[in-house]
Amino acid sequence: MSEVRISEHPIDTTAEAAALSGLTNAGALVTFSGICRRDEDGSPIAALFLEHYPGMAEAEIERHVEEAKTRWPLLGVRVVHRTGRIEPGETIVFVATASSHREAAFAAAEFLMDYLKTRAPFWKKVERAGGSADQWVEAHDKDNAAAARWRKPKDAAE
Amino acid sequence: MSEVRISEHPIDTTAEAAALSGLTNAGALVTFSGICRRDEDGSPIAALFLEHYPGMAEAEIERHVEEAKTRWPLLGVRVVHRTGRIEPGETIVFVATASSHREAAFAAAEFLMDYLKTRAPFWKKVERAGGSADQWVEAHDKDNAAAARWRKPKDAAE
Amino acid sequence: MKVLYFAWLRERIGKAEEEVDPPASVVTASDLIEWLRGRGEEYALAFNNPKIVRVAFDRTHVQPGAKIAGAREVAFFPPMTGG
Amino acid sequence: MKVLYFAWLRERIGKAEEEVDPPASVVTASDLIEWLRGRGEEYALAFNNPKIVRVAFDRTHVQPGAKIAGAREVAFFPPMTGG
Repeated sequence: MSEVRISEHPIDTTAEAAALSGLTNAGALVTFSGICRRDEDGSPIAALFLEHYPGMAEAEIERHVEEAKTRWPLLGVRVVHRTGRIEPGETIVFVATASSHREAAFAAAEFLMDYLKTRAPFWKKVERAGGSADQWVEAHDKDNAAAARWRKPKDAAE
Repeated sequence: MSEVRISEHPIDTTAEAAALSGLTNAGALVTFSGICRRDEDGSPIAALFLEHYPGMAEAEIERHVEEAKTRWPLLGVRVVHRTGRIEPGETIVFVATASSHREAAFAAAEFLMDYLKTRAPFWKKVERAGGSADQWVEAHDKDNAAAARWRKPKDAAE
Repeated sequence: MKVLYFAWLRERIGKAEEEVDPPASVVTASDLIEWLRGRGEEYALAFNNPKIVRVAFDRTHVQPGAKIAGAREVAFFPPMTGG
Repeated sequence: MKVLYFAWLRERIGKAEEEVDPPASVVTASDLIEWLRGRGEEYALAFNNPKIVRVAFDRTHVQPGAKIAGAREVAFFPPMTGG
């Protein structure tokens, strides 16, 4: 049981987690919420604007959900990514994984987040408080390093 | 900001997570729910009964929460452990960690769960469906192995 | 062939998508970038550092050396920053 | 000295806690287990495999060789299975 959703509307993390909690025999449920911070690089922000590639974003996330399901014994996965204007304190992305085993639920949630950060076609723009020019967020090397740890030998050339 | 609670009452995971979500500048919120399964070792169960050592259980968890806060830059931690009779589908334990960084939030939640499993004075008894005798759950070697990976060189003799 | 631009590539070029008809000498994604750079200042600015531009053919990530042959939708975008 | 028993140790011994007054020759946690084993069949059964029994002094985990001196509350319990 898995669901991937991209939406401009605020994410109701309670309802999303509840959708997985009825699962037969899931002993472990891990959730991750990525939340819009009040500061970015040390200065306050008014909002983030999330752009995405419709069609490819869903497909790319679904592909990684399937990959996670082949790697770990998962009973349920849910990924919701918000787009558009997002204010500090609001949820940008929500990932939930359910399994009989906590190790699997934790690993799959981390794997999905690492891939979302580096492979899913979304781009963040920062709207600064005080009216200075908007800025596109730069990709972080540490996110690429985090994603690389899941790479299998056959992907090494990639 | 951290809170540790042991209670006989059902855990309201929504309210517990919400208590951390208002945190200043936490970009990452990880939650873990340990849920009573319908089966244990392949046969159905009617309920689990959780016994604990009052006083020591709280102190031991709080000690590990403090340890987690020295290891990772955490903005908030919440641990709630239920005791008494717990039926399938109900939450046994809930851990939430908030940080600016997802790596810290994930690592701290896993660390706390590994320690709860092996060092916090709680014991599970299985009440079988169909009236056969209750059985104490045996400790799992793999839980000890999971906890050992967090051990620092100075603890090696422990 | 339909070409899409995202994020600051879209902003610099001034459009989100367009139809293009490159000559037969344009074989790979890199070739297409070079060809687009010659279309005007806004393209030259958008592609001034081709190494950091990511490419997808028909909604699948590809390397710059990948052959375009058969692709109906080519997308160019900066390194991703979602999640 | 107050002694507490948990889980199947409590069930086998038939009580959750008691006051005991061991002789001076009982120095360590292991010594106390040996001494308790001599108090009756229920203790012998509870401590029939002393290696797997865990010990806490005043609500802190200790090793079997730890000295009791000064401890007001000694607890015995099986390996923990919480979380």
